[in-house]
Amino acid sequence: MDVFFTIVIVFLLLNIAVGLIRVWRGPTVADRLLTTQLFGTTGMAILLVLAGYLEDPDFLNVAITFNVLAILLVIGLVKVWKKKKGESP
Amino acid sequence: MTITELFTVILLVAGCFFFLAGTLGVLRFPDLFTRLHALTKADNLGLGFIAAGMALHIASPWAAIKIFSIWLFTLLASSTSCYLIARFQKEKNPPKNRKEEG
Amino acid sequence: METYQIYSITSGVLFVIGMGGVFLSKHFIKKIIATIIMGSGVFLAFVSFAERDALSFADPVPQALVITGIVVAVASAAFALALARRIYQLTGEESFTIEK
Amino acid sequence: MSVLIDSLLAILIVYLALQCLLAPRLTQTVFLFFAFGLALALAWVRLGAVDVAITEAAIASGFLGVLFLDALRDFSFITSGKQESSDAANHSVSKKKPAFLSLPGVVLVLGLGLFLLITLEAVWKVPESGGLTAATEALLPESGVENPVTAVLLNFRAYDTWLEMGVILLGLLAVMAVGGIKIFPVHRKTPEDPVLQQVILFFTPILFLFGAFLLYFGKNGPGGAFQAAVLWGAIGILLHLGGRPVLTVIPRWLSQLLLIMGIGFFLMLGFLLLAGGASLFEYPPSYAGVLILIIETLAAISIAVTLVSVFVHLNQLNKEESN
Amino acid sequence: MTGLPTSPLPALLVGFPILLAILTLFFRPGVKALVGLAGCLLTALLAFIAFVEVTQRGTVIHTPGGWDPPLGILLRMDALAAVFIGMTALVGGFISLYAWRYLRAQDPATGGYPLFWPLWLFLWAGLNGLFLSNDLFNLFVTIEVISICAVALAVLSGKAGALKAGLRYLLAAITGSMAYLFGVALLYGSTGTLDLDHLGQVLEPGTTTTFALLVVTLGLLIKMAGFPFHFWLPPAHSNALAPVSALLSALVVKGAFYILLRLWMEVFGVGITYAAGQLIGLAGAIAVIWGSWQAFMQTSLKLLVAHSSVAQLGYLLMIFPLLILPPGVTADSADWLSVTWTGGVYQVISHAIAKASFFLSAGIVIMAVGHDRIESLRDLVGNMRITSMAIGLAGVSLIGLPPSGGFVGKWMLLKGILLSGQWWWAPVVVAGSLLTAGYVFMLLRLAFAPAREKEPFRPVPKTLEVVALLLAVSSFLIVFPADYLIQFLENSEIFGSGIEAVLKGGFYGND
Repeated sequence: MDVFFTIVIVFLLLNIAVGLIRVWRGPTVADRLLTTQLFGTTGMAILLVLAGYLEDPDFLNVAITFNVLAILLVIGLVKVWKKKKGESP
Repeated sequence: MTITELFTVILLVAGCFFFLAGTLGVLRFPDLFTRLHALTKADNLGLGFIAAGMALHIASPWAAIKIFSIWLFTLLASSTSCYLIARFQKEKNPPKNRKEEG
Repeated sequence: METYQIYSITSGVLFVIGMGGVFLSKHFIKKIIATIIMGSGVFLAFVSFAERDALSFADPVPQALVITGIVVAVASAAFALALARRIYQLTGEESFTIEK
Repeated sequence: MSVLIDSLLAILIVYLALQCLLAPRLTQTVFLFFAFGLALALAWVRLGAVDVAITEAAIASGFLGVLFLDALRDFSFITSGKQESSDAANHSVSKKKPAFLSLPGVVLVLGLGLFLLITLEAVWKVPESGGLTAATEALLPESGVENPVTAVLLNFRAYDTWLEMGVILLGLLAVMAVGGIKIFPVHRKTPEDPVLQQVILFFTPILFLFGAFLLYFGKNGPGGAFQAAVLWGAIGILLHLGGRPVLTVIPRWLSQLLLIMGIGFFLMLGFLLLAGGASLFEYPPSYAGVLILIIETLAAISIAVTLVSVFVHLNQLNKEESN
Repeated sequence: MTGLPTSPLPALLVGFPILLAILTLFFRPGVKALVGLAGCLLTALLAFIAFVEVTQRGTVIHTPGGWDPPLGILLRMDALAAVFIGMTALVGGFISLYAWRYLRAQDPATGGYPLFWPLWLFLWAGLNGLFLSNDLFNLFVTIEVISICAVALAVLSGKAGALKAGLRYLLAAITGSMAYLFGVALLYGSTGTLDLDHLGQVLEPGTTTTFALLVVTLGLLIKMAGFPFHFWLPPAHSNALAPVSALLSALVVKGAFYILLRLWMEVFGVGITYAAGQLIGLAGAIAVIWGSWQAFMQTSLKLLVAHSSVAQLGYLLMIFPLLILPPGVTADSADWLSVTWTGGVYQVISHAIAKASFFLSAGIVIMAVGHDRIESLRDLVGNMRITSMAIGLAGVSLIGLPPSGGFVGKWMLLKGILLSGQWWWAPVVVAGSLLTAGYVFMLLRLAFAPAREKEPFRPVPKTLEVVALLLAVSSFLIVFPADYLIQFLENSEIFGSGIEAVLKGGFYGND
């Protein structure tokens, strides 16, 4: 089972790495912003699998912390976006 | 291999498949909006499968609640940020179907 | 190669990247982030040694030090950010001007 | 096999750190910084440091991330959708003439490369020591808590932690010293959009409960005052962003009391112990557990209020809004 | 560390100022200054009591939490710590008095920069904590407390120039702390201890030790504005309010020097080579010449004084090469060791007092004439007798003319240089003094020169002038207890392991 989990984690990490090619190539800024998106979801998946792999459910708390604070970041982003929308054409 | 483990493996593999699909979409799709679509939908589904698999593996109700809430929160955060990125892009650079080079 | 060695090597790389970033980046925000990266390198070194010295649990002393260190680094970064924003508010400058 | 995980993760961390500093746009830098924080948290988890991972997620990535995001309202945001547009690039490493191609730049980069080699050799050759694991393990039963990290933070090295609370308070004082700040903002006149309000209302109890969970289980499992404080602080920040600046509701003396409660109680306890002939922070063993829990609770409230105040103050340092 | 008497004083020296700092937060601005001043004077009194305690009982220790090192933290007040704490109390007490009057005069509307008081009390606690700490990581926390307070105080005026200088200072300080902490991480990784005494015993020579020594020294050099890293100091010190400038150059930079001295003497016995010592000495020598020359070239009064700080800090770096025995010299014949390091400590004290007085006087002059061009000193003697006297006396102490405190410090340094046979440092000391004489006499010449145009000197509170003068006079008065102080330092068992390392020939390191 451990070997299987390891393969899954490596696969997910490779997923991120391959996804980063898009971030690197662009072409638009928004494409680059996808990093966070990619990392957010895949990172959570990795954390979940790691929690099982290391047999320690405490790791779930890390994922929850990230998650609940992600909302803070998203709302912060809304604010930034609103502000900038108001001033730039 | 017990039956639980079998299910875990199946669920995780399914999750990985969706993650792969999402990543391929991000790489191959022609413009931002389709890429966003691939990333958000496929990855969240993939996460759902992986969450289910891990909930089965850890097999404690407390952990299952946590895992479920992790999935829920990720859905919320990623859909909101997907929406924001899309809206941002739409303001700056409206979609011109399949014209942008990749 | 042991697990901890991979991360302690990474810690060295991060430390140098951060240090270079503080000197070479121009924008205030980047300089501040560079200090955080430098700090992350330092903390990674501590925690990698904690993993190496694990018995029934990983060495808690470096972990505690790192928690303290992260908080201290964040407090300094917040202060630096306040300074940077205030400078921008007053003068519109986003980086140190070339002449000292 | 697990070497593969670690190497991949390590490469990812280094790549993100580099990209973070080299990205031509500030927005990218900040977003890559979140990604960097997440990757780092994965590394902490791999190293078995759950407490550190939660702290990283909460304080370094969450709180600091929000501060950086908020700072994006200043400075140059993305002004066009095109890739290397000219205007935002003049304050970062632009494609045309990178800073590291000038002569001093070359010397600096070469010097850094050399420094990197020396660093790596030194890090590679660190001798084995055994650390303080055994010492902690032996004394853990006397500390009053079960989580060894909490035991070190709040008992064995309580003096450091107490000073650290001072540093957080100082962070706020320092931010206030920068100037340009009206003490507390008033309520916004225009209400924020309803969706945002709903999200905030939904998350407030979750943040509170999860913070309390981390605080209480910090005694036995990972988590503790600092992590809980960020989650509680997040409530205040959310409400502030939603147009409800909570700190104005509280009378001034009370908010000041909340600010200093943690460090103040800790110190008064220390002085009491000192007066009783013990050392500073030398808790009577039978009360250690209870005292640590009280200290952590008060500290978490204090730190939460401090973090909210720091955010509120920084939030006001905005060029356009002040004019 | 068993056997040494314990005392609650070390804990009080850190706890008490912080208690007062958080108390001051509750008061309205005007009252805050009074409470803050009272707190500062009480803290100074406490420091004085602690100093007397050490002279009576010898080294005292305190273990917060009751846990012995290496798991716990040890606070140790030995003669060196006591002398530094005493110095902080003396200079800090005078500066507090000055600040109380000065800030009220500068900014009557808001009650005189009310944030000054909590920040300064926190800074004081941080300094005391640093001098007392015997733990590598605790030292990091204290230097962070000090840096944040120092930068916050430096930007208190809120002007754009001060803010920019402050950000530069803060970034340099964070970089320095992180470099220091990286060294600490490697030391902990290789020895499993953070306690200085313990570390001095178990540290083995090797690549890691040498590198840790390098980054720790680098970090501390950045913090104390050692030669290649001095760039942040002049703008930060010259843009701050006068009492803050005095605090920054008299006390704050000395904190990093104190750690450097402690670490090189106590811990790094095995890692230091002769060449490393020469290198750091060279940095000091360049700082002395370059800083003095820059000071000589300045046209603004506060920048002049700030550059002079760079130079005076250079002298402190020059004691390090002397503490390392050259190859082939046995420790028995190294009779210059104690004269060198006690001379260094003496130089720290006399510079702290003289520089504080200098900055305070500069603040008075600027207050009186409204700008800080050096030309403003014209006809100072005719208008402000007390301040001109303070500038003169402080200047003489900075140059190192007898019978000032600066003379004793520099003379001891010179004696150490000549006894050690490292004669090549001697011309630097002399040249530095000559250059210092150059700019001090330039100022004095202007002070005696008749006024060119009638620039009115606005009246300045007498308290300010008296405080500056008292400090200047103290820089001469400290000559009288010099013998006693030096004996106090020499007789105490500080640097036990360091001296032992010398006796074992360990200071050669691995060559």
